[in-house]
Parts: sequence; structure tokens; C-alpha cells
Amino acid sequence: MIRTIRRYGTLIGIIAVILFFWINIPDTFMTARNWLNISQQVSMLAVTAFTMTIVMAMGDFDLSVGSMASLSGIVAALAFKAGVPVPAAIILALGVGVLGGLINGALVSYVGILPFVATLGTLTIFSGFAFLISGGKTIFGTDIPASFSGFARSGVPLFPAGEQWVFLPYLTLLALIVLLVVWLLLEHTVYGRRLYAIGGNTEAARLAGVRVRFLRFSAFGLTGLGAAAAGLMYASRVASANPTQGSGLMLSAIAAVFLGMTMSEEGEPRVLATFFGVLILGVLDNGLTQMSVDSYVREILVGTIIVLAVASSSLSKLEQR
Amino acid sequence: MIRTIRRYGTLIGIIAVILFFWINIPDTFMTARNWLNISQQVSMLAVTAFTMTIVMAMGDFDLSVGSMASLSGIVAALAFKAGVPVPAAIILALGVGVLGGLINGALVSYVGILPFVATLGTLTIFSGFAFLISGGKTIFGTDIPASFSGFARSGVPLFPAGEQWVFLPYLTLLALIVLLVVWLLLEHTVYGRRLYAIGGNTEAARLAGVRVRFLRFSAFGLTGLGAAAAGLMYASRVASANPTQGSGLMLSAIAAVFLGMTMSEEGEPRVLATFFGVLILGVLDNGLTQMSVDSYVREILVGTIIVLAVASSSLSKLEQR
Amino acid sequence: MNAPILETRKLSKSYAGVPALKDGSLAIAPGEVHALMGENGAGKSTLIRILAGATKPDAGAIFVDGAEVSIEHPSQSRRLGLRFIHQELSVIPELSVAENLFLGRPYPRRFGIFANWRELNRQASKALDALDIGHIIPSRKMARLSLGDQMLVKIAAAFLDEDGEAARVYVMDEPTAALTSEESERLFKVIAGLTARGRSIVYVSHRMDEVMRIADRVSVLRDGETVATRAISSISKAEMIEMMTGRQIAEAYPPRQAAATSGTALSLTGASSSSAHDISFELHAGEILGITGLSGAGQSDILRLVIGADKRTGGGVELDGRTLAGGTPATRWADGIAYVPRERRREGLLPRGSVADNTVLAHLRTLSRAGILRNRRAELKRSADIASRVKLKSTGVTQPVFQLSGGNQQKVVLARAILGAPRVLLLDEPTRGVDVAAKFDIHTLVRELAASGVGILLASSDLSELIGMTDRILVMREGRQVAIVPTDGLTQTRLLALSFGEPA
Amino acid sequence: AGKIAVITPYLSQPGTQFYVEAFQEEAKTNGWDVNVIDTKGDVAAAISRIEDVSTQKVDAIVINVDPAQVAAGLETAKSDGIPVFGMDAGASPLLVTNVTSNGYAMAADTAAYTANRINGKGNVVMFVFDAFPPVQARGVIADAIFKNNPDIKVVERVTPDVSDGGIADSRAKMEAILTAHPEKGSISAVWAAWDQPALGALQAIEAAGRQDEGIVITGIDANPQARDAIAKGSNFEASMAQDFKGIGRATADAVKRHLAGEKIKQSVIYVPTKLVTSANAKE
Ligand SMILES: Nc1ncnc2c1ncn2[C@@H]1O[C@H](COP(=O)(O)OP(=O)(O)OP(=O)(O)O)[C@@H](O)[C@H]1O
Ligand SMILES: Nc1ncnc2c1ncn2[C@@H]1O[C@H](COP(=O)(O)OP(=O)(O)OP(=O)(O)O)[C@@H](O)[C@H]1O
Ligand SMILES: [Mg+2]
Ligand SMILES: [Mg+2]
Repeated sequence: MIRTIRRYGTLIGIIAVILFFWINIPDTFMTARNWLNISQQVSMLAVTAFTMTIVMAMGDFDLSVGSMASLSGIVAALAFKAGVPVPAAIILALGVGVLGGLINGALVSYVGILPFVATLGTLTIFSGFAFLISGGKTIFGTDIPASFSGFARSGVPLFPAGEQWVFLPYLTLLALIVLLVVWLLLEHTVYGRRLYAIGGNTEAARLAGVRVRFLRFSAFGLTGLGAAAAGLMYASRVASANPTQGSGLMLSAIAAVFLGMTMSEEGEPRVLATFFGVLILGVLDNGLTQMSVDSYVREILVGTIIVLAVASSSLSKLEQR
Repeated sequence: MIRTIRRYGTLIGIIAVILFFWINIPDTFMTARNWLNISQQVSMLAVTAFTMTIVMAMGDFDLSVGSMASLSGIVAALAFKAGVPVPAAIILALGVGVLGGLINGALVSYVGILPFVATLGTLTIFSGFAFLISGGKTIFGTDIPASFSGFARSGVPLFPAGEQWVFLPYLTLLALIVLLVVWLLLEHTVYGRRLYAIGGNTEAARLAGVRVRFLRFSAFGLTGLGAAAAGLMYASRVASANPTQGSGLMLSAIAAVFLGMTMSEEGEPRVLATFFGVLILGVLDNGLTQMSVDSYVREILVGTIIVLAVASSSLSKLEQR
Repeated sequence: MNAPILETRKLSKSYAGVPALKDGSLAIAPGEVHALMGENGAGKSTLIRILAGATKPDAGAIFVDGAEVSIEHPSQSRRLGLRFIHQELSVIPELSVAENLFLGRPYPRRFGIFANWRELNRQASKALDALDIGHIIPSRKMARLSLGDQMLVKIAAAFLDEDGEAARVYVMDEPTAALTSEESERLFKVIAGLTARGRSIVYVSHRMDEVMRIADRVSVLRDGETVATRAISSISKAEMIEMMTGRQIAEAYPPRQAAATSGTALSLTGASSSSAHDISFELHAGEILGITGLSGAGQSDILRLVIGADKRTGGGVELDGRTLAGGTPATRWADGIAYVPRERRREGLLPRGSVADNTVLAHLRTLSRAGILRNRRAELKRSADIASRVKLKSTGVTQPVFQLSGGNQQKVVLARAILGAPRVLLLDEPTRGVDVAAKFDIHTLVRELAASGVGILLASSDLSELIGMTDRILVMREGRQVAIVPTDGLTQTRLLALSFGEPA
Repeated sequence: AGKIAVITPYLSQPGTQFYVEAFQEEAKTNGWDVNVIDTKGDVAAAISRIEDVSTQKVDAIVINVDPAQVAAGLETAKSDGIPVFGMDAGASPLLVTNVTSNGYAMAADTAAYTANRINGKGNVVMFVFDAFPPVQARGVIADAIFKNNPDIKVVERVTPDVSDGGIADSRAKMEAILTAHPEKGSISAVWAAWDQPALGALQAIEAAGRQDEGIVITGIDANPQARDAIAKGSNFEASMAQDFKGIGRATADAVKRHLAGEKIKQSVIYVPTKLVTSANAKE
């Protein structure tokens, strides 16, 4: 029983929240339309959180993801402005993400700086670059090609509902693909298992022949790539790029991973659990808005529910002693 | 030699930065006036960082300090508005800080939630309350008593310079007092030494009879108190209170502590080292602004210098292996 | 017998339904050394952790001076006069030696608030001198001490006298596992002094000779139950082993199976790292080469140099005649060198990982599909095979290793090293904390590996193990190699003399 | 009774607060049920909330954010048949109408005031914020006016950190600038694109004891703290009053007319602005 709560406390919390909204917003909450909305709303956070799970598997952090997301959006927008074709601009922006991530990785693994400090430093640097190259301006309007901003507004047609079709938004699809890839990587490849070994005990992993430095280096590159992708998704969704737009992503992504960690038995970050972490954050925002809860009260409730969900699983873990 | 760099890398970095500014801004940088300015500008960050060092000595974090600073400013301002006398309003705001800190402490030590998650949750909650009770508005003007805002504009007269006197600002004095108190607490009381013991090896400390739970609980209370004090200092300096005004403090405070950690032998947080961490951040901002460095480039430089300072000591630590 | 000073009756404790201790009953008389024996995982540490207030029992009672007590927190246990040296080294590396000694106790103070450092260091110095370990400087950071010295500080901490809270029973969980023989001797001297003053000792060790020498009585735990308590004078080693294991085992070393072949597996020529200098030897295929020396002489450092954990600053290393350049542990394992590090918890184990995760860690690629996709089925099968080969006691290969007893954790690290059929095996204290029966199993295994042509380097502080297992022994002193001697005909005394610097 | 959602990422800005309040007052008299949603600077979250209230089928949505950036949400609202109104948002075919002050005129008025007061010559410090499009426009207009005066030199164009509201960082920046320009008269004016930096600059000038050098400070928005400073006759001489309440009321009026079935023809409804100096600051 206690074991069940411990393991499933967070999951039970999510289900309770969903039931609550279903009962209180009977007409609109539990509809395909609304769930697709939610999925699209959280897709950028999801991609950031999924790829953040990669470095967190090693016990590291990446605080720079938000700045990187802003920077990648700005890079793409400036490339558009300079007449670079959309695919090339996207590749450029993703390349900046990988590069920035690898810089983090090099600082952490080859230079030996604590991830917290290294990525705090690069957070400032990336953000500075985003401001510098954009001149601090929001890039919007005709500078952003319609094919780019159209991506976030379209999707794969699923089924007709009345006169309109219901679409699976491309943003949602993209997030699901990233989930699948990160899941395969972390759970089903040698690479992923080694990341978890580093997270378990870095020195033991090194002495057992794990190439700790190279793995940390490369894992940060992947997280940087994810952050850049999230930045592009964001830019596409708001049809503009702004040097601060990713700043909310970092803390939420870390929160989602931690929420997920309460669901795994050993308290390890697992990407499927991160998925539920993202879900709870998205559902709370959506449901509470639909219930016309004051936005500040909503914030307090979200914080409280996070703490309660985590508490339920932590308390029962304490009992175990 | 390598040992020296390892230990003093960050300090050498600070000295290099100061010399650089001295040479490039010969007339105004190395003046008492300017240093007093710097000291006053960083005083709020300093108080936050000094008290953050208390929980970081235990290996914990407090992400909620920024929200708490905002909340305490709002509480005091609303109390002023309601006609509460200044000293009572200040005590009330500090009390909110202690209470919030103890809530963090209870979540971390009695409920057993990771500090990162617990304080991420309360970050949201405190911020929500700050917005809720202020209605999201900035409180300023005649609502703020002159005796309160006057505090940040006055100080202890030091010596005459021309027609004017040079003052030691009260904000600076307050930060120095907090430094002294935290230093005595951490380095010269059994309480402080036990916090370091918890940070070094929690299980060993517990087995040796250290009351780990109570210590963690109370230490968070002290950090909350410091955050609230910083919030009041901030409100006094800007003669107004705004529900987001503390938000920049958290990352900077953690950065300052980490910067300091590079200066201690075993990499543990020490409050005197945190002082230098705060100093480097303040000096960089002041000097680069005086040199008319573009604000975005300044941001990039600050990030780079942080990384370099830390790198110099990390690289030489790697060599040791 | 006098009325017991400390008694436990039917203590029990289960973890997730699996019993760790079922009937822990002990009665400790004043002034005696009471040995607590049992196989790995028998429940000794669990019983001790309950006494220390580190774990809550499910049932049972504890009596001090005949009165029932409840122990909720380590500080309560201390007030009752119990002192502990726990199995896993638990020090605070960031604090000074003196502060580690006074951990959890009131420091001497000034004005009632501030620590009086001078007085603290003085008292610490006194405590260290009393244990004859005055070479340890109280103001030094714990992190700068060797493992053995750290253990001695922990021991000194248990012996620290305090006003008003006189110690009555000292409980020591394998205190000598990390000590050299000279350091152990110091401990025994202190123990003799304490019992002479009427203090009691509960002493856990897997070293039979020690127990026979210093204990007055012995209690044996088997599968979580106290099976007997006997006077040491009325029992033989063989009987004791049979009580522990339920079978008869020779407390001896397995015989050499075949002569070492002559081919060279590993050779070092003037190899150096920052802490081991100018090391040269040839390890033959099938040979077991021991490494000895005083504490801190650099025994471990040779192994760390070979596996690539420490940077090589000079000289050469050849494996099967092939020069190994540069190198990290990753390339060394790939070359066919396997390693059992010295400190299993810090350097060996992923504590939250399962037995399988831990054993396959160094072999993920060989067990994978196409070198990329992990093959979970193969991982589970191979780790189950190897676990049974080292006679691991666990609920299965999916059990997390932090739940295993100390000796079984050691076997997991060993299992990892032999899973890949290595060419050269580096063993640093491979049987530390392993029970008699399992030690025999491990020794047999090492012999078999040698017979199959594996070259083995064995660093151990257990001189009888070195003499019983090796073909030749390399003696280290102050980071330098001083001699390589054939094991045949060596005595422990002679070996110790060599370590102290007597010419070979 | 109608259900109206007001969505903005910028509620902590005093201006936004005023028109939201005025809107709420009007709403009360109309018997509407208003839900004010603040996404705290997050534009994508504003889209999400627009989608959520569309799902909820509110009667009208009022936004205070660039409509081009939230077009994804506006399209959802459109397909759900929910009218969206801009309250100082920006013009867009996806809006019924947008109610706003004339930002170009405001920047032109204060910049021209400054140029006039310093007789078209001297060093000017500008505080700008180009990340926020309406404020960016103010900077561009002021740039043009200063450039048109050959003897005016813009010595610093500062973007303060606004995460704390903008006063504290602007003050620190101004202190450093003053330290870097120590001679009397070396700074003639400070032009700020909104009031907070002007207030920060004023504090810095007073703290440095240089209030008697005749440095002219102007802001835009004329918030109460700024009005106080202007009324006192400090260096902070002028600001522009937008009629925030007017914007809020005019928006409510537009919503009311639309709900009543009237077709609103103007894509932008302008609400007049006014220069505030010590003469009229107390009003
Ligand atoms: N936290 C835990 N969770 C689950 N099982 C545990 C835990 N701690 C100990 N056990 C189990 O309890 C049993 C007894 O372990 P204990 O550490 O008391 O053995 P021991 O006699 O001290 O052995 P050793 O000589 O190897 O140190 C073992 O089977 C072990 O796996
Ligand atoms: N980082 C360090 N700084 C200062 N002294 C150190 C450091 N590391 C080790 N020492 C000291 O160097 C000596 C050699 O340590 P080493 O770890 O090589 O010993 P060892 O041969 O493994 O012996 P054992 O671990 O059994 O004591 C010890 O006396 C130790 O205290
Ligand atoms: Mg044990
Ligand atoms: Mg060693």
C-alpha cells in the first residue's frame, strides 16, 4: 500500500486533478479538442524537459536552456531577415544549439566546472548574444516567413468534428517524436545506460571504463539541440522572436523532470516520467484558466499541487527507514 | 604554484579585473565614492547571497529567495498603506520571511522533498501571493513613508570630500553586519559547523548524533529571513514595492556562492568567499557601465569572466588527480 | 556471569517484506569483548544499526542495565553510553580531524557560543595521543588523510570521553577491515585498556584469528537469528565456521593448480604516476603477483596507474608485448585489463543501480546489439551467471546494491571484473569485509582464473592472504618499489620487515 | 451578462494596470463577468490562454499584446466565432478593433521638449527598451529628432534591466554614467522611453549631488511617482500622460457596441494624450 503511494503518488495526483476538472468543466475539458490544445501548449516545454532529462540522468543540470531557446529563435529570425531559406535557417539555429550545448559540455567535462556554475555563466552569455545580435528588438511581421509560422498552426488531419476537422498539431507531433527518440536513447542504448551510470556514481563509472568526459560533453550537446528546437517551436508559434522569450522554460523544465523523478522507484530522472511532469503542469494551467481562476491564485495552486504531489511520494519514502 | 592558482585563481581574477578598470577608468573607478556606490548597489544581493550560503553549507539550495524578497517588500508596503508604523511593518515582513523559510525547511527536512523541488514550488507560491495581495501592482509614492525610503539614501558620515561629506551608506553597513553575523555563525559556532557536517556527509552526521532535521529546518528559516531583509532593502532603495522586484536575486546569489566556492580548499561554500563572489559581480557591472560597454556586450563579458574565473581554479584541480 | 550491561531480545527488522534480522538476541557482560560473527548478510550490521538508533526495529526489545529502553535517534543511543564504529567509513571530508572527532558532541566553547578552537584541537590531540596515533594533526582536513588514518580517527572518536556521558559499550563493525596489521595492533591495545576499566566491546570481524585472540565470548548470527553464544575458550575455529555457515569449510587457501606459465602478460618499465615512482616488473600469464607495503606506501597507486585512473608521468606499460600509450580506464578495460578498486562504495558501486546494472557496467558494449542497442536479456543472463559464480547472496540480479550487506557488495564489484574474461586482473583488497566461506570461494575463483592464464595483481593488507595466494610479492615503500620476492617460504614477520625497509 | 477574458503578459506595467482597472469598472456597470489573465511576460502562454478561454466559449476576449505574435490564438478564437479586441495592442485584421494612444506623437512631444529645453545642443542620455515593440517605436522617433539637431550628441543609449521594474537598474546605470562624466554640464538631458528609468536617473543625479546642473529629464506615461517628481520641480521636468483610463473605457465601449450588434468600422481607435509639466502635474 505504502509502496503503491510512493511509486504512484504523483500519478494518482495527476488523475485526481484530471477528474476534478472533468467534473467541474464537464462540457469542454474532456474533449479531443481541448487535449490537443493542451498538448500543443506544452509542446515547447515538453521538448526542453525531455532533452533536459538527458543531462539530469547524469546528475547534471543545464540552466542555459531558456537562453538558448531565445538565442536559437533570434538566430533563425535574423537568418530569415537576411533572406536565408527556411530549412537552412532552421539548420543554422539548431547548429547554434548544438554548439552552445557542446560549450556547456566542454566546460563541465573537460574544464571541470560544476554544471550549475558553467551553465549559469553560459545562460548569461547566450542571453547576451541574443540581445546583441537582435539589438534587443523583437523580430516580427513580414520578416518571419509564413511557411515558418504556419508550421505551428497546422497539423495532421485526424477526424472531422462537425464542419471542421480536428488536427494533430505539428508541434504536438514533434514533441512526441522527441519523446520517442529520447526514450530510446536513454532506456535502450548503451549510451543511455552509461549516462545513468555516471549519475549513479561518476568515479565508479570512470573506473569501470565509462568514458565519462566524452559522454558528458556530448549529452550537453543534445540538451542544447533540444533547447534550440524548443526555441524554434516557440518562435513559430508566436510568429516572432524576442531575446527573452525562452526565459520561462528553464525552471519549468527542471520542475517537470523533478516531478517525474518522484514517480520512478529509484528517484532517477526518466523521460516517460518527465512526460507526466509536463502533463500536470499543462493540465493545471489549462483547467484553472477554464475555471476562470484568478491568474495569481492559479500560480499559488500550481505551486501547492507540485509540492503536495512530491510530498505524497516523499513522505512514504521516509517511512521506509 | 598550481596549488596557488587553484586556491587563489578566483581572487587573482578579481584583482585582474579591478586593475583593468583602474587603468582604463583612471579618474573615477578607484575612488572612495565609487566603491561606496558599488557597495550600496550590491548590498541587497550580498545579504541574499550571504544567507544563501547558510543552506548551501548543508549542500541544499533555496530557489525561493527572489520571490520571498518580492513578497516581503509587498507585505511591508501594504502594511505602510494600512497605517502600520514602520518598525512594526518591518518586523511583519521579516516574520513572513522567517515563516516562508521555515515552510521550506519543513518541506525539505520533515517531509523529505528535495530542496530544489520544494523551493521551486514555494518560489511559485510566494510569487503568487506577492501578486495576489498587491493585485499585481507597484506600490509607491506617498504610500511609502519617507522614513523608510530615507534609510536607503542616508548613511554614517565618514569624511569630508570637498564641500560634501562622504557617507557609509546604511545599506552597505547592513550588508557588512549580515556578513559578520553569518561568518560568526558558520565558522565559529557549533551550529554552523554542524551545517557543514551535514553538507559533507549527511548520513555520517546523523549517525554521530547531529539533529539533522532540526538543523535543516532552522537553516532555511535563516535564509528566508535574509531574503526578506534583502527585499526590504530593495523596497527602501527604490521607494516602492513591486511583486517581481526580487526575481533577479536568486540566480545571482547562487552564482555568487558558487564563485566563492572555487576559492575554498575543498570547494565548500564559505561566506567570506561569497563576499568576493558578490564583489566580482558588482565590480563588473559598475566598471563595464563606466566604460560605456554596450549593455548586451557587458552581459556576455560578465558570463565569460565568471566562467573563466571558475575555470582557472577547476582546471588546476583536474591536474591534481 | 554478571548481569548483562546491554541486552537485546528478539530484535527483528524486514526490508520490504524480506527479513534482514529475525531474532537478534545478545547479552553483553561488563568488561568483556563479545564477538559477533556471521556470514555476509547474516544481519550483524542491521542489529548494530538498530542499537545505534539509525534504524527502527520491527519488534523486539533492548535493555540497558536491565531496564528496557527505546532508541529513536543516534543521540539517545549515545546518552545510554553506547559508542559506535560503523561498517562503512562515515567521515566528513571537509571538516578537520578535530571536528570529526567532536561530531555530534558539544565543542568546547567561549562565551557559551563560539567554538574554542584551541581547546578543541588540544582535546583532540590528547585523544589521538591516547590511541598512539599522534602523527595525525588535529587541524588537518579529514580529506587529506589516508583511508587507514581516517578509520583511526573514527575509532578515536568513539573512544573520546565526555563529561556526564560515560561510555559503557563500544560497538565496532569490522573496524580492522581497512587497517594494516600495525594499526590493528594499536586498536587491540586500546581495547585491552578499556576492558580493564570495565567497559564492554561488541566486536564484528570476519578475521578468525583476531576474534580468537581478543574476544572473551562469541555470538553467532545465521540468517538473522542468534544461533549460539559461547565462551571463546570452549570453541574452535572450525566449530565457529560450521555454526556460521552450517557446513564445514577449511579455513585455508585453495592449492595452486598449475605452475605459472612463462609468457609475460603485463610488464612495467620505470612506470610512474604522481604517487608511485619508477615501477618495473613483469607479470606472467597465470601468475599472481602480490603487492604489499605499509599504509600509504602506494600499493593502490600501482593498480591505479595500470588501469589508467592516475595519469602516467613516465615509463612504459606493455600488455602481451604491446605498448599501451596514454590511456584511460575505458581503453584499459577494452584492452582486457579488469579492475577491482579499493573503496567499493566510493569507487566501485552505483548504489542505486541493480546488481545487474553494476556487473555489466564495464561490458555494456560487448553485451549490446550492434554495439549500440542495449540487450537487456543478455545483461540479465550474464549477470545472473556471474553472480552465482561469486556466490552472491541477493534476492535477484534486479535488487539494488545499496540493499546488500557489505560483503555482498564487494562480490558485486568482483563479479564485474571477471565477467569479461580479462587478460589481466587488478585486485585491490578483493576480500575486504568478506566472510570466511565467501573468501574461500573468491580465492578459489582467483586461483582458477590464474590457472586459465590470467595474470593477476593482488594488493592486500591481509598478509596471510598475500602469502597464501601469491607467487611473488612486490614490496612498496614511500611510493617506490623496494623489492620483489618469491612467496615460497615467506613469513608474515619477514614480509612486515621488508615493508619497514629491511633489505631483501 | 457577458463573460469577458482580458489577457496580457504585461499586467505588472502601471499603464496596463490602469486600463485594465478602468475596463473592469466599466464592465461592472455593464454587468459583465471579467477574468483578467496575466501571463507575466510569456507571449506563448498568452496564446495558450486565448485558446483556453475560446474553448470555454467566452463572449469576448480583450488582449494587451502584439496581435501578430498571438495570431495562432486569434485564429482559434476566430474559428470559434469569438470577437477579440485590442487594448493598446496593435492593429490586426484578426481584431475587431484596437484602442490605443498615439505612441509616435508621445515620443515626438517629449523629444522635442528636450531638444527645445537644451537649446538644441549638448549630451543626451537615452533610456530605451527595444524588446517591446511599442516602446521600441518611441526610441526610433526620439532618435530621429535628436539626429535632426546637429549639436545634440546621444552619449549613451541604455537598455536597463526591467525584471525589477526598471528603477533600480536604471539608477545604477546612471550612477555609473555620471561617474564617467564628472564635469559639470557634461550631461544636458536624459530622455527616457518610459517613466521608471527617468525616476532612476533622477535618484542617481540627486544622490550624486548634481541636481543643480540643469540636467533635463523627461519620461513617458506620467505615472503617479513621476507626477510627484515633476510637481516638486525636480530635474524630472516632463512626461506624457496617456489617458489609460480612457483607453480602458473606450475598449469597454467598443466591446459593448459590438455585443449590441453594431459593426465597428475603425481598425484603430485613438485616445488623446497630454504633456505633463510642473504646471499641470497635480491634476
Ligand atoms: N536498506 C535495505 N533494504 C533492503 N535490504 C537490506 C537493507 N539493508 C540491509 N538489507 C539486507 O539485510 C540483510 C542483512 O544485512 P546486514 O548488513 O545486517 O549484514 P551483515 O551481517 O552486516 O553482513 P556483512 O558481513 O556483509 O557486513 C542482507 O540480506 C541485506 O541485503
Ligand atoms: N590529496 C592529498 N593531499 C595531501 N596528502 C594526500 C592526498 N592524498 C593522499 N595523501 C597522503 O598521501 C599518502 C599516500 O596515499 P595513498 O592513497 O597512495 O595510500 P595507499 O598506499 O593507498 O595506502 P592506504 O590507503 O592503505 O592508507 C597518505 O599518507 C595520504 O594521507
Ligand atoms: Mg555488515
Ligand atoms: Mg589508497
